[in-house]
Amino acid sequence: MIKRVLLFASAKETLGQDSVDLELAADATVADLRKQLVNDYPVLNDLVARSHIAVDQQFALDDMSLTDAREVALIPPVSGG
Amino acid sequence: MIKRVLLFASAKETLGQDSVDLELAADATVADLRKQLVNDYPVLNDLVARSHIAVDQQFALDDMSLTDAREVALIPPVSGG
Amino acid sequence: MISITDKPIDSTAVLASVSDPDCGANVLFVGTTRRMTGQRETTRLEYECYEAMAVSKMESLVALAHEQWPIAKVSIVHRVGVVEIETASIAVAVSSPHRSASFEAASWLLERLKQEVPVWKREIWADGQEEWVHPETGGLPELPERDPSEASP
Amino acid sequence: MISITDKPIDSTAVLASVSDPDCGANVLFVGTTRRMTGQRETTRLEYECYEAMAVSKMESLVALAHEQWPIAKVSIVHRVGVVEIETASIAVAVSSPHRSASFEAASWLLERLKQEVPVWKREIWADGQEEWVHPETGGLPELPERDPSEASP
Repeated sequence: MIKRVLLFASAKETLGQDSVDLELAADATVADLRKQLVNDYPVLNDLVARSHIAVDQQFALDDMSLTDAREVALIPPVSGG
Repeated sequence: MIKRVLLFASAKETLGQDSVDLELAADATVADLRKQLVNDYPVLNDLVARSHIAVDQQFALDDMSLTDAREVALIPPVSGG
Repeated sequence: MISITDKPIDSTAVLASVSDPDCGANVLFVGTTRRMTGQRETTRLEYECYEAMAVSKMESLVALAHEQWPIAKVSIVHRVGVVEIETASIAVAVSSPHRSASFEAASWLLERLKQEVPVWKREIWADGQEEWVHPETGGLPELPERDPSEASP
Repeated sequence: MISITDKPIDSTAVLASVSDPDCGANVLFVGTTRRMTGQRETTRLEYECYEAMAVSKMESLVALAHEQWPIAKVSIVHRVGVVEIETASIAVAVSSPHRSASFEAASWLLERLKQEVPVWKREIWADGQEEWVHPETGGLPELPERDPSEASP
């Protein structure tokens, strides 16, 4: 399956785009998505390790399945306020 | 000496005036003033017991001399804010 | 800005008065007349103060706050006279580089102000009763001067 | 009122939005762009957010605050885009019958918001450097969902 991952802040700036599409197995989990993201975009390696993955606007645990995920986002450490 | 005592809140309301003049000995202290105030205005007995005396706009201890006091006030428990 | 006023408090101006380019945190507290106290309804409050001493006491408290927290600016405005429901009787604003100092200092200032600044409120109840509020203190409260935390500013 | 805006924040309106006749305490926090961080000067900040999730997270935090404190109304407005020095990037307002709840809830909301609401700032320094701020967390931070204090609202 193809999953689009929304990018923000330095991830968006580094890649020059606000999302990337990843090719994942049909039963892929959040952990698999992390691996694929770093594999396809090695420049994000350090940032991904420090980031959360949000699935449908909720922080997701690494073992969560992405099969039913509608919206996936990479959430680097936040700095609002 | 005559010392004027400024009154506020329920003390002012009870006596219907915003100050009273007390006749005190030349070496009178805050404690003497309390006694004279209650003596002259027994209706203030309970309130005076619960009030501070301010001398020149500072809370004063009972043993403080009033000889040099320029402004004396009865400060019932406050309720600002 | 430390003042007593018989006009409506402009809380926007109070907040603006502590603005500072080197502060990222601005805390404003606005105390308003509350309608219900338990099941009892208030119609309005009326405040009176011993103005010279109130201003002097507020200045002392502000000086003490500056000793305790890295804050930049503090403003306190207290209203006197009639204060209707949902209307401000007091506004306290504090600015600081980081937010914990502003929150702590503002909270502390309110606490101390309510204990020792000579301002009194008269409560006018909806049931027709009226009374000056002189909180029970279990006898004469300890003099602030005896409090070791109150050093001379 | 919970919102993200690219316009200047009207903090007076944010405070007014929590006004309530049964509340005597109104706390407003306004976070502004600070010029100096130690000896280093900031020219401006630029904020970006993941809006749908940011709003959802703020709503969750407000629900959690209501569970923890007897507060009446809460408003949060976060600005995105360029925020100049001494200009507001966030306003949080809380009302409650008594003041400790408003102070505590507002302070707690800021704390949590800075940890888990997806908003990011880009710091433009006076020395010409620019950088997205991604605070060091010593590795992947614990997921908020694992925090037992975060019950479903």
